[in-house]
Amino acid sequence: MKVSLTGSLRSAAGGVDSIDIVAEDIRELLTKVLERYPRMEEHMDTGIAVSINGEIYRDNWGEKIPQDAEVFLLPRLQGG
Amino acid sequence: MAHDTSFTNQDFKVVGTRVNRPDGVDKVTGRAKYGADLSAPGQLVGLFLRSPHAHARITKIDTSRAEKLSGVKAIITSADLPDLTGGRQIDVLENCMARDRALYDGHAVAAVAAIDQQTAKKALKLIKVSYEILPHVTDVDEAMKTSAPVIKDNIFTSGVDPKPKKPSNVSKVSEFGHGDIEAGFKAADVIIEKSYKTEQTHQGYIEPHACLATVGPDGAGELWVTTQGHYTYRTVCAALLGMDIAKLKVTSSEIGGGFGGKTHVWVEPIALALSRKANRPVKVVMTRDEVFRATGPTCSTSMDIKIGAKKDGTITAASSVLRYQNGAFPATWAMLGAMTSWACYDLKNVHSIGYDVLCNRPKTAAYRAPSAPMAAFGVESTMDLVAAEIGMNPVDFRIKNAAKEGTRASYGPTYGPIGIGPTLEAAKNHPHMRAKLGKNQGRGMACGFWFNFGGQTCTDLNIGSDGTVNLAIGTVDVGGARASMSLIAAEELGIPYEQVKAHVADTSSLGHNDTTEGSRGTFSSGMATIFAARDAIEELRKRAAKMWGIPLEAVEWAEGEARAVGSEHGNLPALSLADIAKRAASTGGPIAGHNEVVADGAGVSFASHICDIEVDPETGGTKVIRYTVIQDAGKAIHPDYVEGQFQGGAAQGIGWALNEEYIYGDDGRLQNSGFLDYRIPVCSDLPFIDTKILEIPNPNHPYGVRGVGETSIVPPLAAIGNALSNAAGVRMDHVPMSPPRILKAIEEANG
Amino acid sequence: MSSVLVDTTVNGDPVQFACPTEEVLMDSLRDRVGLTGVKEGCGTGDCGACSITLDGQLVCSCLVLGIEANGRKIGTVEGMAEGNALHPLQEQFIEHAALQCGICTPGFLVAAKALLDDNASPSEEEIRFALAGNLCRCTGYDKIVRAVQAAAKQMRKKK
Amino acid sequence: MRYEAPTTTKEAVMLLAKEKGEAAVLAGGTDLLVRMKMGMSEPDLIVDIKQIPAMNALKYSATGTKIGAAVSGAMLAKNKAIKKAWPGVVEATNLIGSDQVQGRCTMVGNLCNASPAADGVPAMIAAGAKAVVVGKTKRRTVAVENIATGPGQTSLAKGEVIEAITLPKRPRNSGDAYLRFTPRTEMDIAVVSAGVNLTLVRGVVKTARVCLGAVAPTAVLVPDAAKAIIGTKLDADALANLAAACSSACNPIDDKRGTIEYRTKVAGVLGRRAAEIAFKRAGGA
Repeated sequence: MKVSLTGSLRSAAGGVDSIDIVAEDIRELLTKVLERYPRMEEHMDTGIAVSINGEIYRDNWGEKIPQDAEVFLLPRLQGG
Repeated sequence: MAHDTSFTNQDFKVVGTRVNRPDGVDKVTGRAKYGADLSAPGQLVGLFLRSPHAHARITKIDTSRAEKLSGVKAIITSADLPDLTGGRQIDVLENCMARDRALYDGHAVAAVAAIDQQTAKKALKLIKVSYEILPHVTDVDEAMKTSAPVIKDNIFTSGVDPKPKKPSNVSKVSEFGHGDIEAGFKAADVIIEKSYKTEQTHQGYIEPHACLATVGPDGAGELWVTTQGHYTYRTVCAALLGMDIAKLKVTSSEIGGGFGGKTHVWVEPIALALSRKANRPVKVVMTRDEVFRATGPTCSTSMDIKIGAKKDGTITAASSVLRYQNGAFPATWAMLGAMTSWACYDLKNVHSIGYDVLCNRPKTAAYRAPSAPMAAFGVESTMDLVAAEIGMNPVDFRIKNAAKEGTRASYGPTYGPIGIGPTLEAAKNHPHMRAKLGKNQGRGMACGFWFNFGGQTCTDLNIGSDGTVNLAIGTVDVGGARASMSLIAAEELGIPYEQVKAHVADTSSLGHNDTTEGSRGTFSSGMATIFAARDAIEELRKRAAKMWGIPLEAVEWAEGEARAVGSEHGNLPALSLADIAKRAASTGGPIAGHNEVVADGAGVSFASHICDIEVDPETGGTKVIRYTVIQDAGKAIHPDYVEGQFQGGAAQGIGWALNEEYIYGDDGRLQNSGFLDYRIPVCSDLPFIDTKILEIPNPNHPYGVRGVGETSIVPPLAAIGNALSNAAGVRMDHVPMSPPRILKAIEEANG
Repeated sequence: MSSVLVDTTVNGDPVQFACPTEEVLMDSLRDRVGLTGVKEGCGTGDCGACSITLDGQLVCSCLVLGIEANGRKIGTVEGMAEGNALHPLQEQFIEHAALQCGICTPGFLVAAKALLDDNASPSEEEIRFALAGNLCRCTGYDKIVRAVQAAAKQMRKKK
Repeated sequence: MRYEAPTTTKEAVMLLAKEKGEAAVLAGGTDLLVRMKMGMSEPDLIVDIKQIPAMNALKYSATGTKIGAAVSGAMLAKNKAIKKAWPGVVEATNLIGSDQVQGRCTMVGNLCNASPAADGVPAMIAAGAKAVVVGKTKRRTVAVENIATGPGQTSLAKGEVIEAITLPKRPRNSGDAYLRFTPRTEMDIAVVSAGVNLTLVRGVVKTARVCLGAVAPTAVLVPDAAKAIIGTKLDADALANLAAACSSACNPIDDKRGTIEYRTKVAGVLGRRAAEIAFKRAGGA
């Protein structure tokens, strides 16, 4: 499964704009990303959002990721 | 119980009607209680001493004379506030009370609680602070220079590889985009590149921050406070002060405006600390001067925008370089600017980069669609320039390039059904577009985008023994949420709106709710309310089945009553909500519905604004003559309040565009910390603001709700800039487009 | 600190309070008389949230000393309804959704009443200029102006 | 802080003269109470002059007009005779702040606050207004342009108060006007302003006074601007000369409200526009 990286997350993965990871849900995805790229931790601390087929999840670890899904890791959003 | 969040396209009976708000009578009679309106016996007055310097080392704070003043009950400095968060929230703590250094004009250095205002004022004068003044920087471009004073020596630019070894005022670099922009620009017939600046603005809520804090020797406390997120305030205050979350009860007062500015704590932890030290209730009400100097305005910015297009109007490449001044603490506003800047358009080759930059100005906070209005000013101004260059109508140019379902957003993911195209078509066909213009008048339009989001939410729905319904929500009512949630509960239960009474629960009465930000209130609490009501209906069916002594499957809920169905039981007379509620004690006890949810899948939102402006070419004076807001709201639960959000956001954007700005002197001090010289629009400055609500359903919400509150502030800066350009023949690149700047541009254009 | 006794009339009722000489009437009304419908937005006369009438004259109570109220008649938002009947302005503000956060509402109501008491059928422009001393940050003033127009119409019908 | 509300001007003067600490006169309080709120002023004594009958005088007559120091903008606005004779003076005072502020603010307070941007002052100076100054031993009459000496500074001696403003006899075919530029339509401080007062004889400007605000440490009377239109029917050349005279009389500063360049340019524009209004009001065509 291709996971696209955006913003400052790319530098934490050594500058690549996507990575290949097999994960069934958001929890597994984030765990594996962190295992592979320890520098992601500072971003995990401030928050990461996961976009699955265009829908942005901020908190929901249990959300399933279909295998053919378009997956993005995004910085967490703030609003007014 | 798991609930389906998908949009079902149901018909509505009460949702979408313009009912009167439940807090209306309290608000028109003066009964409604805001942050400063609650008092406690024996309460003390809390006041703050603030740094007059933009940047200074604090070498000594001598409070001894103030402590001796009769009537002074507690004094707090950073010495009383060790970092208990393990460094995780040190920035928040340091902003609430300066530690070794004052980082901006207005930074708190000490606080006093005394028996009355006069005594507290006297005590502040008796506190002696020794400062060693340091060089300061308040301009974003200056702060990025290598010669600039480094504001924080523990900030190393993140988002660059390899990790830098020297500290910098650039706290973060964020890049977004896809395609090959170099190739894109090569393929362009026309390239326009232009730089812009926007000045810092404040949310300008009319109610200053205010709270009443009480902490006892047992470590339990209460906080009455004006806030957008009382649960967040509880979590943060407890962490900073080493209190147990469960022992701090935070009650959200009526909130007199927030717009993002009441998402962070400012004086509240210190009010609690003063109370704990004095063992008396402490009331803190910020002055307007303090609000401007020491709360969380939004960023000033500087940016470079570049667009390349074919003669047929196809954009071949677009790029933005955004520099956002974040105040004295790191934030990620430029990142958001970089994410939003190109979101309206379908672009093959796009790139944006955001630099988040520290300056000696107050910590910045969210302000309604934070970061998006500034980037949109640059992008949408440049869009008009390109349209003019290729000789295309600016609306048609935007329509040609508008993002649609399936477009890859400039910030990454692929869009589902979205409303930018429809808002543009609606703008093109709006009578406003064809209205005649007078002398010195011009028309402009611009588009805007905001994400919207959801988050943690929970709602309680309790049915009284007479069948009336109490709804406890945990998102603060900033724009009519109690009315909207009551409409939703009434819709689900099939009862009249008047039968529901909603209130915002305190932190001890309901589970955690995220702050009301990101236009999430109606989306998230709406979702939780729908599900809570559906759970209650399940329970009501069970009770009806018990009352009738028939199987649950034979009971259905419709139009506010339980109906027995099927050939066997179909002749039983229906049981109303009240009938069932009356018998609750005998059928299993209180009847309630409850829902906890992480509301994800908020729908992105787009708007197109049209503005007519008149310019006095001899003075640069401006007057907005006509203004129209067209926005996709998803389902509008209460159209009055949706319109109100559209109009309010537009008005704030107009103020930002024309006159509002933080003005710093060379000494780094804020010169206009009041409503006289920080010029928010007054009633006579504005016309009626026309609105058009588009309802393109969000597929991820049962009713199709998207989120409404923020997008309306995004287009006005550029809409006004574009209108001005058509009225006066000058392209403004510096916001606010104030009369001196406009006149200067006109004179330069005339040679 | 020297306190003085102030003997005044608030919304038709006799009221006495003691306050320091430098205290402004807004604080006296809020903290000593308990009328927190008088709101503080700026304390410098720039926002109108603390609007009251003093002997029938519209003023910002943050720009009046408490002691100046001695022997005078004060009107606040709390005195606008007659018994349980809301004033037409109050009704129309609710009806037209002319309030969001509501912090500016009491000031707007007091100012709008002063306008309509003086001018039963103001034009839109007259309404906008008469209310220019009251800041609202939520509504863009649109629904406020419409509510005042509707209230004026309702009041003219009654007469 | 002591608060006194005397009932005669003499009493007020004695209180102010005797006070050893900081003493302040309270009329409308729209500047004083703001300064107190901001911690910029902490008077030991406040003398409220609103109970003094002479300070509440408000009288128009053919030979001269008197406006007491305690007369609020709202009270002034209700006096039809004064408004008819001196529309520029009245509209200038009525531009100060909101309706709420109008309920309190006074012409004399506006004058004594000595802000270079005071709206009431250029119109008063253009009108040839005089201040009745009462001191411990004597009363004197002072031209309004000689009251303010700099930002926040006046020529009044300790113990002196202004009891009233007088406006001169109004000849036939006279008109005055005041214009200011503010970014907002209301609730704003003049970035630059101009007051013009003129009298016509047979359609020709016979006498004129032009005064600018917010372009120098005090309001400035611009005799050259008056000269530019005296003897004319306010033709385009005369107006251009007036505008040029206004601009060259400016000695402004750059500040948060405007730039030197902006004020200099717009002073001419407003002077010209105010002259046109005054001319029309005087019956000129």
